[in-house]
Amino acid sequence: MDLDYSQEDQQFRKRVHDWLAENVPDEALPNDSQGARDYEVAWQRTLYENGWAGISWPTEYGGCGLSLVEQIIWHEEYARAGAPGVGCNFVGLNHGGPTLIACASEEQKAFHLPRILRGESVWCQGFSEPDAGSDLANLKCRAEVMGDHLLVTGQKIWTSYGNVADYQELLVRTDPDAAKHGGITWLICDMRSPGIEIRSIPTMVGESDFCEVFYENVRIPIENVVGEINDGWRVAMSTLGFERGTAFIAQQMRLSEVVEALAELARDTPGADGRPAIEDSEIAGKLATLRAEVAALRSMTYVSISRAMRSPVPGPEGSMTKLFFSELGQRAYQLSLEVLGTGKVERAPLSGHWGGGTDWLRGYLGSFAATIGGGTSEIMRNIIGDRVLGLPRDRR
Amino acid sequence: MDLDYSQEDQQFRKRVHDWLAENVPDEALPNDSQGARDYEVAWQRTLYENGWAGISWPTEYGGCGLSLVEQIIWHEEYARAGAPGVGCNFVGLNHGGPTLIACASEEQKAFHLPRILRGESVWCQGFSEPDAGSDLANLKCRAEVMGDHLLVTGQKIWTSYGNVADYQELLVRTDPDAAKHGGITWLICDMRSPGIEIRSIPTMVGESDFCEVFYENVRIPIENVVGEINDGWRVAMSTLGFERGTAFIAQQMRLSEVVEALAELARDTPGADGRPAIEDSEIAGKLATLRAEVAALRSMTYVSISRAMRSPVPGPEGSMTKLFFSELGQRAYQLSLEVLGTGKVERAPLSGHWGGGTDWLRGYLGSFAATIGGGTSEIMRNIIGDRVLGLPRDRR
Amino acid sequence: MDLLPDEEQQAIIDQTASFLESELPLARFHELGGQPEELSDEIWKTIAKLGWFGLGIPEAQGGVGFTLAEESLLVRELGRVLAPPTLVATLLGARCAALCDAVALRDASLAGEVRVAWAQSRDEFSLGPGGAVSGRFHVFDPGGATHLLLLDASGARLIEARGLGEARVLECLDESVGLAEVELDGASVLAFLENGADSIRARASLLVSALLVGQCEATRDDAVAYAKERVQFGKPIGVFQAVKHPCADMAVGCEAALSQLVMAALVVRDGLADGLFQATAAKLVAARTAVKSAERNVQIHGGYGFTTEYDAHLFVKRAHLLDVLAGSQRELTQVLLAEKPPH
Amino acid sequence: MDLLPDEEQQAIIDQTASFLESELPLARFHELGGQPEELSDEIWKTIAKLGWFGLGIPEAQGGVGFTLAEESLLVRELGRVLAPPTLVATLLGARCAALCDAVALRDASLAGEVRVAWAQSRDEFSLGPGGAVSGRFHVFDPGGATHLLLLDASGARLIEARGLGEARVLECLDESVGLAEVELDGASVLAFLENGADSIRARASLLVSALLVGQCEATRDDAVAYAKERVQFGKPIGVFQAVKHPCADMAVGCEAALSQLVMAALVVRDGLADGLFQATAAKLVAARTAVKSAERNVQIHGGYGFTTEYDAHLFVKRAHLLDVLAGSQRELTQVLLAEKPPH
Repeated sequence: MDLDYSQEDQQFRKRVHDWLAENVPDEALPNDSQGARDYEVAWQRTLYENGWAGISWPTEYGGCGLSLVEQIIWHEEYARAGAPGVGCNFVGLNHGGPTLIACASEEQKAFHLPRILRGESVWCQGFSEPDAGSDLANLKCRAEVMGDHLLVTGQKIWTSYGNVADYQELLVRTDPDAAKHGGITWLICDMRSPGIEIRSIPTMVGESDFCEVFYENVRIPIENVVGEINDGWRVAMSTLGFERGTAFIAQQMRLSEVVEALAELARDTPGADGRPAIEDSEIAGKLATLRAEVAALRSMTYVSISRAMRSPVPGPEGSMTKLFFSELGQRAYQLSLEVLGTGKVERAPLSGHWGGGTDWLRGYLGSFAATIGGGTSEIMRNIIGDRVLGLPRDRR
Repeated sequence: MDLDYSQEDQQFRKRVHDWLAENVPDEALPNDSQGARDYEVAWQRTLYENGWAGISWPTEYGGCGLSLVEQIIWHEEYARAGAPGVGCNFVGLNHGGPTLIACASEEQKAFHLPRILRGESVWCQGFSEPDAGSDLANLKCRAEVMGDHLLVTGQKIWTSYGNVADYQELLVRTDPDAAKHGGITWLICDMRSPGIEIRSIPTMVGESDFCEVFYENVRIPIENVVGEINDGWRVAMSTLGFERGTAFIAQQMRLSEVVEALAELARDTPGADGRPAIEDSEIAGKLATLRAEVAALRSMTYVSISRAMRSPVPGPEGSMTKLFFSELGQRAYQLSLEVLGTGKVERAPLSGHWGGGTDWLRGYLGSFAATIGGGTSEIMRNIIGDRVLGLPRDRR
Repeated sequence: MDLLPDEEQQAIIDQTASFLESELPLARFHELGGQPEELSDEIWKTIAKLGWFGLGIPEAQGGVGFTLAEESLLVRELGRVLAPPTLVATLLGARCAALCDAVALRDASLAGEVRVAWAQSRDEFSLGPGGAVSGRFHVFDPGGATHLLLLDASGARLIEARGLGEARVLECLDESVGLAEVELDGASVLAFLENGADSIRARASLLVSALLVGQCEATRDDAVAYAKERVQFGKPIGVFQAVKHPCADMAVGCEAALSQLVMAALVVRDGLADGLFQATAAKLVAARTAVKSAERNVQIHGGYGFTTEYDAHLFVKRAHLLDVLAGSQRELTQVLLAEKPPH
Repeated sequence: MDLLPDEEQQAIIDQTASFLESELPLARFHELGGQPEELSDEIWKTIAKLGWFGLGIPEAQGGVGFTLAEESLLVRELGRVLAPPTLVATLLGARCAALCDAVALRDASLAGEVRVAWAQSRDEFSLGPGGAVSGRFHVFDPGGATHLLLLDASGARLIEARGLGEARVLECLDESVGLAEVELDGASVLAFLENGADSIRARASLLVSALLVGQCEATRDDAVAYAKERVQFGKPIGVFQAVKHPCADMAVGCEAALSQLVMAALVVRDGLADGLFQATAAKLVAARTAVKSAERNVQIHGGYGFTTEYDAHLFVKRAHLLDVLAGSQRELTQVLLAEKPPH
């Protein structure tokens, strides 16, 4: 057990640090979806041009092929530098791209991977449906194979950035008679195909990056099937756990900043008796606990990465980090309302996309997504119970 | 809606108050089981001789036949007077006796009911078994009908006061082939019958009133069957909800005293900074919440009783009071450990049976029983979900 | 001793519920589109005619002659549909005017010509000569407000809402309630009902509790309905204990909060010594339950709970708003520790 | 960067676990019958020979020459079987003696001739001339103790345990640990390891965390094993989410507490600036998890959890005991807010 970094790693850290210090943009993220997309793809282009695109991708596909330790360093420095969030490039870089790398044909890879890295194509996800949320395999969006193309009809939901995406990783049911996890196919869907309609779903925070996507007889060329027809479940699962890798470090470091900002807030906000709220023992106790838990969260991630260094197959332990992280974030924002006291009713003026900063009310409202998206806390507890602890499963 | 008591009720209150003021014993409850039994039956005898035995029992069976409002008054005054807890007379007065009244033959009633009221026979319960806890109907204790008697072989557990009881309300399986809730019979078991072995189960608090009872070919006369053979489930359920009636008021008022004692403790115990613990905002906040919740608990009981005055059939709402009460009690004792701080490691010297007073550590340890005994909190939540809210049940 | 509504009371509940179902159903929030709700003059006058504002005011003083018990039941129905808090402020304002013998103001209130907005002090406010008020306030539902209601431990004050035009308009956590910041500089008080025999402070806490209790019940019902209807893994999600048990906890919370509301209403109405304690306990229990239930209801609704297409988010926002009215949790703590609980 | 044990460390874990399985299995509590556990001289000497007390002491100072990382792993195993806390006090005492060049005391400790008991100040203790200590203390595991270990923010003090004969024997919340109240009146200090470069305070917190982490894991395993084996309603209770989900929360708690323990051990060992912060965070997370998990484990065991026939009650009592050693939660709060967290 050690916390040591090799001399090469330390040099790498310096190189990352210096480059970021010089290149991180000063401009704030625009407030509108299209403006945000432009900003984010421009930043991705900059990363690409400087050799920092696809930091966990293998070099043979144009990525940086960084080791896990180098990835940690990258994400730590990235967060410290206050570099832009991955935003609309998330699915392409962290899910769609890696799936293509794992399962796609050479032609598919050759076409799509460079575009993702260069920030030329933005991807979104088309997995969830109105009746297939926690029960993802229950999906019903239908695709009929018609010779050289598939004809897709149905609906998807919770498609982040669906309104600005170029491509979608789309799960459809190609064999309605097959068992639940069978008969599913993974498609590359061009979001400009005729027959696609996109509708924003307003969230409780007041944002509209979530979309519903409706498909009516959408033609998708047969070449856009990744893997085999009816083998899409395996393809989709090939990157399971990928989201929980090193990319998670940035999110955690942001949460750590949120907690420090909360301590600041508690120093600046008068409590019930006029003294700073942080002198209130209840608030002090909760803040101290949050600080300790954020430290523990970070340690959990380093343990995960240590595991990953020994075994390339991600285990179910990632579910524990996800659950702990999301509930911790909620507790932090709940505490911010306690600190604000009666002031909690007043929203801060809107400024830029919400990035988990010090806009406490939006942060609080936004924190509800954390225990729902990417698998609800209830599903996480099932996975931990079944797969980490080996508890018996209910017959479903 | 009103809080009014009639003139008669107010006179009744005065009569109860005056009698208790004069008759509540000064002596503390002895520390040993037999001594405690002697004390409790003597007190029951005193109640009987003064016309206060079986306050909710109908007069035709020797009870006081009090109205619900009079029962409230009795229990309120009883608690305020610090009168002895019902102790080993609980099952006879509040469960076994009422079941006999509802379902037994006139001979059975004539023999047993007066003995219970006079404190001459102490009853215990024989329902739970090692494999039939939350799943009570899964009971296996076997009784074969052999002409004029039944031969019982098996085991019961969690029999409070089994070590000092004279009779037991005993559920046995008389038809192993019948469906789960069928084939069960309700018996009056003489605890001195040959073939019975009683073993105390030490609890985490250090008490030994819980017993296991083992039966090996115990002969029970056929006249001791209450109701019909194989109809015991109905008999047992006839008093379901009875425990949650007015008798509950005494327990609540005791909890209210516990919370007030806790406030006292917080005034007397120095906190981390030397000031009284109650000036710590976290402790103050929790204490205030407990006080409010104890008030709400009491209000819930009055609402229950108001419901009972309109409909004699107890609904599932009692499960809500039970759940709220038991978890509230646990929170109170958990807070006592917080108030004690590092002092929590030191037990108070043993004095008398634990009665939920200010022996905080025993109170804390004892409070674990509240969310387990009489139906675990998990079972309560199932009942509330299924029967109060009408949520769909899982196929079991 | 009876804590359940009698026939007359049940009729008030039923009539109110049926009026609200047609005039102020929860579904109206879909049309508000995240803007503050302002009741039309027409509906306001109708409400006045229904006698809501004078429900608990003695007949001799122009009211309907019922009591705090009936007011609580009515306001609980308002809570279920997240009716604008200004209705309750106006009800309290009318009482203030009536008991202070501000007859014109009282009559205007009862006639539906007055709208009172909650004013929440941002810090301690100060009193000048003649009791004039200075300080900074959050005003809720400022739209159309003619008066402000200021509550503190000393009692309730009514102030004319001139100068509100210059108020700084803010965005409220709950978008459906208007919010403005108002600076009062020696504003004169039209009526000051001292917190004495009438215990206006306890009444205000109690009526906000009633809003909260209604909301707790609506939240529970929303969660339960969704748990029955939403199917995942081939079953309605209500069969899963991870959903069923939180619903059960909401039900327990409602039972506790409602019971305490009724008890407190009777104790305050009857002028018993523990009125303030009981009303404060009602507020604390209801506010905690409302926030917790609302948060859980979002989680039960999954992704849909996070959108504005379902009602779940409304309960979260309104719960926090009501939490700060008529005594924040920290103020309640102080009252609960200072007052002697009943024995 | 690697937070998992290497081969040598795994060997220490395995050897310790196998020794404890035969010599100090959890089953031993059934024979203790609610009396304080006192280790025999024989087993104490064996433990000394195994090198536990000197594991993290440099070879030059008579120790085994491993580090705090290995000590933490060893102590975590002790935590799993609820080994007497006096073992950890003695380990810390030996370090104290070694680093203060109290050679005789060090050698006696390493040879198993010394037993150090935790002494917890009942209020602030006072220092007299020559650093002599006066004050009232709770002493844990007083049976057979030759010395007392006093910890505060300034460092660690070793005091001879004479006069303990006159101690007032108390009953401990955890019956398996002895407790006495001792009044020190100018007791002289044999060794005072100032809280400086060696950060004895962080080390003590950390090793108590290690006990707690081991205990958290044992509690989780106890709950999971019972949930797999206990059948109700025709199924192992582990299929019910009301049981499965609390088990999952215990697992998450263990993962967090163990990860933080390892991180903190390395940070303290390497003398990094955030050592005290990390060790304090480890203690807070571990103590909270230990208490919560232990309470839930009782509930999962139902009636059996309330008896002394199962182990569930042991975890509850020991969790509260360890909670007060080397920094109560309130003291930890102060440290966590005073120290700068890493960025």
